[in-house]
Parts: sequence; structure tokens; C-alpha cells
Amino acid sequence: MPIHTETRTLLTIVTEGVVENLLLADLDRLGVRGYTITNARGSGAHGLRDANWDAATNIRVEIICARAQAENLIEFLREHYFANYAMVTFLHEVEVLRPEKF
Amino acid sequence: MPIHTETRTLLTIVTEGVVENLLLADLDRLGVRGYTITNARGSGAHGLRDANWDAATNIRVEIICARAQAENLIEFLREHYFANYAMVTFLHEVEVLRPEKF
Amino acid sequence: MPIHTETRTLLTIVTEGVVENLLLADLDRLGVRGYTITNARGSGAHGLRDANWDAATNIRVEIICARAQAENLIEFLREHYFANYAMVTFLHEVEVLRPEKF
Amino acid sequence: MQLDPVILFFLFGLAAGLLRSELKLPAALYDSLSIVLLLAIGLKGGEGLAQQALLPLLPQIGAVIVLCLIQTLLAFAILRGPGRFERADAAATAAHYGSVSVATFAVAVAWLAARGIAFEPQMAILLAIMEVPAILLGIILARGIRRETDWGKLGHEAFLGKGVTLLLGGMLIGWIAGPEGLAPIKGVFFDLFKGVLALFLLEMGLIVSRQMVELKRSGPFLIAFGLGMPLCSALLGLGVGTLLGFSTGGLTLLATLAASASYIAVPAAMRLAVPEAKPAISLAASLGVTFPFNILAGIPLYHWLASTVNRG
Amino acid sequence: MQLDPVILFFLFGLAAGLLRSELKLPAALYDSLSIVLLLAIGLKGGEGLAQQALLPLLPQIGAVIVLCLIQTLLAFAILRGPGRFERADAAATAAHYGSVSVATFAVAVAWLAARGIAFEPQMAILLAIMEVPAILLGIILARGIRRETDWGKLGHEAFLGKGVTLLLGGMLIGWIAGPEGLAPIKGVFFDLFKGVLALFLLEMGLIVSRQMVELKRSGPFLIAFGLGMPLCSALLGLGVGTLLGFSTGGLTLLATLAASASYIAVPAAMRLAVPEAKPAISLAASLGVTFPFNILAGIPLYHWLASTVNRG
Amino acid sequence: MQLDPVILFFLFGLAAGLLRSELKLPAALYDSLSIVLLLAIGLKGGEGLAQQALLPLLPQIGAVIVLCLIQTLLAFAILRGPGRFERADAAATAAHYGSVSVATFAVAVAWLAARGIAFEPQMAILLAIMEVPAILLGIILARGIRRETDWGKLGHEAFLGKGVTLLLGGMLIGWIAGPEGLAPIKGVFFDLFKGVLALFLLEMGLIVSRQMVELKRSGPFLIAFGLGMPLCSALLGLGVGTLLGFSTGGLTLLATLAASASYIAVPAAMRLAVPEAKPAISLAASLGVTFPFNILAGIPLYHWLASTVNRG
Ligand SMILES: Nc1ncnc2c1ncn2[C@@H]1O[C@H](COP(=O)(O)O)[C@@H](O)[C@H]1O
Ligand SMILES: Nc1ncnc2c1ncn2[C@@H]1O[C@H](COP(=O)(O)O)[C@@H](O)[C@H]1O
Ligand SMILES: Nc1ncnc2c1ncn2[C@@H]1O[C@H](COP(=O)(O)O)[C@@H](O)[C@H]1O
Ligand code: NA
Ligand code: NA
Ligand code: NA
Repeated sequence: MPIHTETRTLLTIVTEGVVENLLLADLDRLGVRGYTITNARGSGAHGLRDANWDAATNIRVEIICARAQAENLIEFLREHYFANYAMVTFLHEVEVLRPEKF
Repeated sequence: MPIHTETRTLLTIVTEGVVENLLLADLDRLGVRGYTITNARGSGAHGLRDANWDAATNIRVEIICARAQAENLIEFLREHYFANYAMVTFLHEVEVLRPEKF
Repeated sequence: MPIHTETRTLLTIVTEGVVENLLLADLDRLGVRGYTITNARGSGAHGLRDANWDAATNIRVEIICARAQAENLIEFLREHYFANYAMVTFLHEVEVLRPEKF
Repeated sequence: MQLDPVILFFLFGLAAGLLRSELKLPAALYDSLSIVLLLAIGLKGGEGLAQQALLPLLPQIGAVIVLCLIQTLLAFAILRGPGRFERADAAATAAHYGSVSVATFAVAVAWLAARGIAFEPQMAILLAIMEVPAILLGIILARGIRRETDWGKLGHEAFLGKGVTLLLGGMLIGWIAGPEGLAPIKGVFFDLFKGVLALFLLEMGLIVSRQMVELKRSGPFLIAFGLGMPLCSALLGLGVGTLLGFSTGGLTLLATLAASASYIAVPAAMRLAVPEAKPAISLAASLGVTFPFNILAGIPLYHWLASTVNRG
Repeated sequence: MQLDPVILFFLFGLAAGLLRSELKLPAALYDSLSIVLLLAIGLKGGEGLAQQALLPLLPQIGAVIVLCLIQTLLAFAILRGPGRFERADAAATAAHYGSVSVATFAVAVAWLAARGIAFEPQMAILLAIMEVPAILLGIILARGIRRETDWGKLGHEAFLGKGVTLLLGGMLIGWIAGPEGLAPIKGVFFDLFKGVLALFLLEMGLIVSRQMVELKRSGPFLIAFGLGMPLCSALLGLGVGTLLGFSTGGLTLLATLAASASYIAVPAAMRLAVPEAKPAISLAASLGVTFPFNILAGIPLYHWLASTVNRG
Repeated sequence: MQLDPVILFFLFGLAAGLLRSELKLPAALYDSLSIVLLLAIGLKGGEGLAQQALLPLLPQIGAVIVLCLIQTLLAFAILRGPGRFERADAAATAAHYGSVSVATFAVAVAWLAARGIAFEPQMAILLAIMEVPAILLGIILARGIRRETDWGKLGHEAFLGKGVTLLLGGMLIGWIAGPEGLAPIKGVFFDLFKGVLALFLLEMGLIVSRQMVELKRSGPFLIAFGLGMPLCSALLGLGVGTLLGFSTGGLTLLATLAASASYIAVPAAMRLAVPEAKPAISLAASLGVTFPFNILAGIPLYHWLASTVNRG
């Protein structure tokens, strides 16, 4: 018996650790119901962020939601975060169980 | 020369840190040959799990395997974990190198 | 208004923590413009790597880039890392914002 | 009355948490502090045991096991009966109260030390022993004695959990090394004890502050239980301690141990063995009510009761 | 002249970083050390305050707030005028210099202690107070007084950041507990102070070494600013301290506080409130130039100035 | 004979690991402890060097480099010949044995201190020096002297690895600051030394217990090598030390250094430079056999040999 899954969008945001609280408050206001965060380090257009001290930490935030909401979130990030923060966002479709959770 | 890849399923499980040993024993019994774990925090239906102390940590487990096995694992998780633990699972297809590893 | 995204390849490498500096130097030489690293633990053909001490740590490296470059990188890893290091690599397509970053 | 500075650290952490300060202690620091505390308590106990016969301990061990089981049953009855909790929640919470809190014990030890009150060295052994029985009984209360329960594995986990391992290991080292053997490591384990405890309680304050939200949701019954249960348990502890002929210091500690509720070993064990129990309930009571009550008001009260009993 | 060993640890970290050694301190260790330092400074200050009247502090608090605001405005004027910095960068960097560095303060305290020079206990309070005003003024300088700025939230963050919380909490504990109350926790917070500071400065050296790259890019103006600004600020601090009638030790510390530039609280606040400011600029100046200058040359200089003033 | 408590901590960790206890030390704690130990050893050595001429050290440095190279070659010959190991595995394992273990050295220092036996202060320098040559020789043994090997980078890594950096940095600080300069940081680095070592060895016990599985797989030859090689090396070390005219304490330490096998710096270096070598083999021998043998039986034995030699 094949399991039942539905498709949702997984939005991943890699950004500076310092914005965590601000970003989570924004996500909350935009109706996000769940997210997962891991500590990260990395490199990109804003240079090396090797997590060697507070100002150089990254976080990696994952949000599973409907496609429309993911686009909403991205629109918001583009407006409020893209210009001034080290940030990379990407998305792809995933199959979820218990679709009512997302 | 294009590289040779094959398709496998990547199953991601986000759940409470406290179940790590139990879950790994179960995965082992179900024939999982490899997995990757990162420490995580997050929020969802079971509230905020901000990893501020032992009872509030999350883990993020990734398992690359054949589609059939991923469905098997999900079936098992649904039966034994879904009801009582903070847990989110999702899957998507990935291309792997050295397919004999998975 | 739907957001504008482009497709890139996300290459994920899970390998031993001890090679981090070596690997980053190699990626740099191969023209990688950005990456994200998280600390990880896991299990696979090289046995349990539970991060309980330095020799047993894993890292999880993500690189978003053009398909061709991802294949290049894999070719390089296959030649220089696959035989002797605990390593798993996989890839899948993702939609990115600001495609000029990748 | 002068407040002990370690209590002030707890209150500071609590206030910082309630005011939503950004103060956080690194998880590794909290972990490290708890390892040093557990080892220090074990070493101190073992050092004392090295100077006395061990055989008389056996009946004491038996007595405290019975004490723990009675407490667990009592808590279960209260939570199931008047509390109308679901079976799993009542069993899991009862297990918390039948077990003990090392942090509470450490505060009581510091309280006694500050007043120069001696106590029996075997209290560290009893502390280690008292962590375990309520876990096993709690599981039985939740699910009955079933075939598929893997008691071997459960016992292994209960006895080889971090807390019990460190206490027993420390005790063994202290017992073998004796006072002169321990002298060169006194710096870390004894001289820094109170400072380490202070930092540890700062984090405890932060953790407790996070339970307050849950507490509001759970309502007055859980608060009443979190205050009343330690009082009953303390009386039981005093009774058992009197039967065992403990000194006033020993009585105070045994009452404190009985009154204390676990918030580390038991939650983890229950999460795995009785997953349908809601951990938020047990922790709100044990961390949000009983822990602060014990260290702020309970310990002096139990000591007063112990002196009364021993004078009587 | 004999170099203090804590300074040697800083130089060692700096050298290790510049030589690209693989030396790294775990983030949790650095965090833990800074928590102990902040608490120790607070406890020590509170212990002193317990022995004196608090009312005379009010005008001192007012005076240092004014001092911080003047410093911020001065720095902003220099950076905008001759420096030709963009408004946001100038405002954010000015806020760093109008605020203070706890590490610099700790080195100055150790420097005075090694020479047996006493100072007013309220310096710890002034340290906590001086962290905040420049943050708020920096934001106003960057964006004007706008409707949509959430000042409540900003104030909350400024006053309940980790540093201020630990300093004020430690002070309160020290004030309530007093010298005898603190005696049992002296081991961790006072006896180990200099060793903890040494390890902390080792990591500071590593962090500073990473700023050197950025510094090369920013050019001579930023270096000149990083050297000149603390000198101006120190003179302002000496002036205010003289008006307040401080002892030579107190004058030295106030000059050091004024001369010091924040590298923890302010960068984090500016990153959120003035995101268009480039953090690399402020940090290169504050960490790459001003911090080493202050601990290597500034503190003895400020002390010499303070003694001259107080003799004059 | 009385067992040192730090050894008891090691045995405790070993037992906890073998019994599959859930005991774990946070990685950051282990890291922090090792940083403090390395700095303390360096500081102590530098403090001693401050009181003597440095020129006579040059021949000693030359002698221990030769000692390390001989040990490496001997180990390689044994592993390739009778052991029938593959070239890469033999070379990598030989490099472990040609290098040194700081933890073993620290235990020996504590052992001598507990017995009031003095030793030459330069042992800390020799320790730092002896970490390196076997790494370079091991690489040559594995792959010959090839064009593409980046010796500059390898040398950089060998000399600027964490261990060597901290030892040399600590020594330099101790040398500049001298005994009075170090007095205020004695609290962290000297008074807590043995307690820090005890906690460190607890984690070492846990780590060693994990090697036992591998050891079973590798069979008796590796165990025999892990016991015999340190004995040969200790004799070589005694010989060199006698030629250099060392005191009994110095002889004991040099024999211990020679007998000890690396388990941090060398594994990491070999993993990168000789990736085809299987790390499990080298670590099973060095951590699973040689380390416990040295701290449990080797050190007293080497001291006995050293006293015999020096009396003879
Ligand atoms: N091409 C990339 N692939 C994966 N992660 C990236 C990439 N570029 C940037 N990142 C991550 O995103 C963070 C911010 O990127 P940036 O804004 O480009 O500096 C970096 O610190 C990396 O962690
Ligand atoms: N929509 C979501 N997107 C990403 N992660 C989620 C989401 N919902 C929940 N999670 C993660 O899964 C954990 C358990 O989820 P839950 O069972 O819904 O409480 C949370 O603590 C989060 O880390
Ligand atoms: N099937 C798998 N799924 C997810 N991660 C894996 C899998 N196999 C191996 N890994 C990860 O890759 C690392 C190296 O794998 P290996 O080379 O197979 O030992 C392991 O330590 C795991 O973290
Ligand atoms: Na109890
Ligand atoms: Na300033
Ligand atoms: Na050796």
C-alpha cells in the first residue's frame, strides 16, 4: 500500500545569526506555522562567515508551507532583508505526510 | 562527459532530541544503512522547541534510500512516533553518486 | 505576481570534519562562489561517526551552483576523495532567487 | 534572615527569564557545571564512606527504595483521583515526584555547610539510589506489566544514565582515594563547589522562568500539587530518616530528597517509555513549582522540622 | 616596564591568528568566560556599593550619560565630515565609540589591582549604564526620529541585552549578599578572575587578528580615527570624572570606559536597527585599532593623565 | 600502592564507556580542558626556562629530534616486516609512535609532582618539538619524497597546529612573565591543574573505551605492538636522556614522552597527508593499548628504570 503524501514547498533561508529573533518575529507575523533552524557557517557575496565569533555566525532556516505562502515570504524577505543582510534563499517541492500540518 | 547518477529518495525527519537513540535503533532494525544527523531547533504544532535545554532540543535526520524503503520507514514512524512525539517528515528525490551505497 | 526564480543545482556533501579546510581550499580553486556548512554526525559504510570526539565528526556542505559546475565538483571529489574518506554526495534541482549570485 | 548567594543567582535567572532578557548560558556550560556538581557530590560522599563500615547501609538503601515507591504511589493516587489526570500523565508525573533532584540536594548541602551542620556521608549513595525506583514504578503504573516492555533495557538506562553514573563513579573514586588522595583535585571539585552551583542555579532560574507560561495554562490544581506533594514527601522522608536514626543534617537531607522532584532523568525516561504522557505537565509542576518552593522555603522548613524531631 | 600576563595572552592570540595557526577556542568557552567576567565585575561592584550611600550616584549617572552622548556626536561629526562616511556607517560607528567595552574595562581593573590602586565601586554601574545611550542616539543619527521605529522594543533590547543583564544582576547579588555572603563563591568569581581574563584575551587576540584584513582595506583614515577618537574620549572622561571628584583609580577607569569602543552589544543592535551600515567598518576600527591600543598603551597613559590631574 | 585519583577518573570513564553508560562530556568541555592543560604545561615550562641559559638547549633539541626519527623508523620496520601492514598504514601508525601524547606527559608530570620529584623545565619545549618530526617522516615513508607534496603547507600545519601553538605560546608567556608575573593567573593554570586533568582523563577513558571494539578486530599483533613499542621507545628515551645528563625526573619524562604515542595531532595530519591509511588501526593501538598502558604501568616503570640508571 503506497503511503499518501501531498506536495508542499520547502523554503530554505541561509542568513546571519544576528537576525534570528527579528526574522522569527516576521515569519510569525506572516503566518508561518512551523520552521526548523540549524546553526551554520559559510561563504558568499558577503565574504567568509566562519562562525568563529558572534558576528560571523549563520543560521539555516527551513520552512515547509504552501507554494503561495513561500512566495509571500520570499517577497517579504526581498523587500526587508535582501539588500542589507548576507542571505541566500532557495526552494524546492517536497512530499509531506500529514499535510494538514503545513 | 556527464556524470552517472541514479535517483534515490531523501527522507528527512525532524523530531525531539530525546528520541535519538530509540529512533536510531529502530532505523537499524528496519535495515537503514546510513543516515546523517544535525542538531536543530524549531517550532510547530508541539510549540517552540528552542534547544535551550535538554528537553527542548530537536534533531534533523536525513536518510537516503530506495523509495520503497523510505515508504516503509514512514509507515513505521506513523505507527510508533507520529501520535506522541513532535515530528515532521518529508521526502524528495535526489540524484546520488555510487548508487550501490544506498 | 509570481516571483521570478531560476533553477540551479544544490550539491550536498557529507564527509569527515577533518577534511574541512582541505575541501574548502579545493572548492575555492574550482571556482565555487558560496557554500554553507553545518556540523553533523552519522553512519554509513565507514561505520558510526557520532561526533563524540574530533576524529569522528562529520560536516554537511551545501553548494548551490550551475549544473555543469556541480558535475565538475563531483568529478573532482570522485577522483580525490571518494576512495579514502567517508563521503556521501547527492544533488537535486532547486529554484533560486537572485540567480546572478550562483 | 540572610539569603544564600546561590539562591540569589536562581532568583536573578528567574527574573531575567521573566523579563525576557536575552541572557542565555551555553548548553555546554550548563552540562559541564552539572557534571562537576555530580562528581563533587559523589567524591565528597565517597570520601566520607571511606571512614566507616558499609554493611549498615543495606537496610538504609532498602528503606529509601520503599520511601520512593510510597511517594510515587501517593502522587499517582492524588493525580488520578482528585486531579482527574489521564493515566499516563498521572503515572509520569508521579515518577517525577518519586525520584529526586540533584540540584535541590546540592542547594541543601550548601545550606547545611554554610551553617556548619554535619550529615551522614552516605546521603550521596541514597541520592543515586533514589533516582531509579520511581522510573520503573511509573512505567508500570502507566502501562501495567506487559510482555513487550524491555525491562533489561529500561534498567540499563535507569542505572547507567548520566546522573547515576557520575554519582556512583565519583563515590567510588572518593572511596578509593580517600581524603589525602583527593587533596590535589580539591581545587576544582570542592573549593569551586559553591561558585559552580551559583552559575548552575542561574541557568535553572532561566529554565524555570520558561515553565511559567505552561503553569498558567495548567491551572491551580497543578500548583497546589506542586506545593503539597513535597510537604507530604518531606514528612515521609523525616519518618524514614528517624527510623534510621539519622542526625539532624541527615534528616534534613533525606526530607529534602523526598520532597524534591526530578527534572532531568525522569522526564527523559518517561518521554521514551510513556510517550503518550505530556511532558509539559510534569515539568511545569516539578520545575515551575516544586523546585523553587524547595530551595526558597522548603529546605529551611525541613531543617526546622528535623531539629524538632531530633530534639523531641 | 613589566607586561601584564593577560596582555601577553592577548598578544599571543593576535600572533597565532596572524600566523594562521589552527588555534581556536570553542565558542561555548568564550561565551562562558565572558559570563563569568561580567558577573565578577558586577559582584565586585555590588559588594562595594553595599558599603555606601546610593543617592550620590544619581548625578554621576546623569553625567556619564551626557558623556556618552557627546562622544557619539563627536565621533559622528568626525566620520561624516573629514571621514566622508555614509550617514548609516558614520552613525553606527559613532555608536560603537559612544558605548563601552567590558573587556577593556576588565583589563584596566586588573591593571589597577596589580598596582594596588583603589577605585570607586560604582564604576561597574557606570559601565552598565554607559553601554546603552549611544545605541539609541546612533539609531536616531542614522534614521532620524521616525514614527515606525519601535523604541519600546529597542529600549528593551538595549537594557536587557546579555551584558547589561549580567552586570546589573551581579551587582544586585553583590549588593544584597555583601562581602561575607560572597565569600563562599569567591573561588570562581574573584580568585580565578585574572586567569579567566587571560583566556578571554587569548580569544580576543584571535578575533582581532581577523580584523586586520579588513583594516588594510579601509585605509589610513579609519586607523587614525581608531587612535585619535579614544584619546579625545579619554580626555572628555577625565574632565567628567574630575567634576565628579573621582579618585585617581576612578578617573583612570572612567577615562578608559570613555576611550573604549563596544564590539559586542552595539554591533548586534546596529545590525538590526541600521542594517544598511556595514559592520566590517565599525568592527575594524573598534576591534582592530581601538581595543589593542587601549589595552596596550591607553590604560597606562590614562592613568598617568589621571594622576597628573589629581595632583594638579 | 596508592592509585592517583586522576588515574581513577580514567578508569571510571573507561568502565562507563564499556558498560555503555549514557555519560558524555560536551565536546566544548573536552576542548577547553585540553587548552588549559596545554597552556599550563607551557607556562610552567616557560617559568622555569626564565631562570636558566637557553643555549644548552640546542643540542637537546637536536637529540630529541633524532630520537623521534629513530622511533618512527623502528616502528615502521616492525609494522612493515613482522606486522605485514600495508605501506600507508605502517607509515601512519609509525608516525603516531614517533610523536608524543600530551595527556600522557601531563599524567607523568602529576605523578612526579605527587612524589615531589623535580625535573628540567625544558621538558615542555621538548614535548612541543617532539610532536612534529614524526609527522613529516611518516609522510615521506608513506609516499616517498614527491614533487607535488606541499612541504611548506605541511610544515605550517605541523608547527601551527593547536597543540604546538599553545605549548609554545604558553612557554613564551611564562618565560616573559616569570614567576611573579604568573602569580595572579596561578589560580586557573596551576591550582586547578590536577582537577582539570582528572576531568580530561574521564573523557579519555570514554574515548579509549570506544577503541576496544576496533582492537578486537585488529587482533593480537596490534596489541603486542602497542605494548612492546613504548617499552623500546622508553629505553631509547632513557639512553638519550642519560647522554644529555638529565635528572631522574627529566629521564622519567623523556622516557614517557618517547613511549607515548600521539592521538590528536598525528591522526589529523595523516588523515590529510596519507588518506589511504586506515585511521582505525593507528588509533586502536595508540589510544586503545599504549595510552592506558603508559599511564597505568609505564610511568612508574620508566621512573624505576630512570632511578636505576641514575644511581648506576
Ligand atoms: N552558492 C551558495 N551555496 C550555498 N550556500 C551559499 C551560497 N552562497 C551563499 N551561501 C550561504 O549564504 C550566506 C549568505 O550569502 P551571501 O549573502 O552571498 O554572503 C553565506 O554565508 C553562505 O552560508
Ligand atoms: N512547517 C514546518 N516547516 C519546517 N519545520 C517544521 C515545520 N513544522 C514543524 N517543523 C519542525 O518539526 C518539529 C516538530 O514539529 P511539530 O510536531 O509540528 O511540533 C518542530 O519543532 C520543527 O523543528
Ligand atoms: N544512506 C545515507 N543517508 C544519509 N546519510 C548518509 C548515508 N550514508 C552515509 N551517510 C552520511 O555520510 C557519511 C559518510 O558515509 P560513508 O562514506 O558511507 O561512511 C556518514 O557518516 C553519514 O553521515
Ligand atoms: Na521525591
Ligand atoms: Na566609549
Ligand atoms: Na613516542
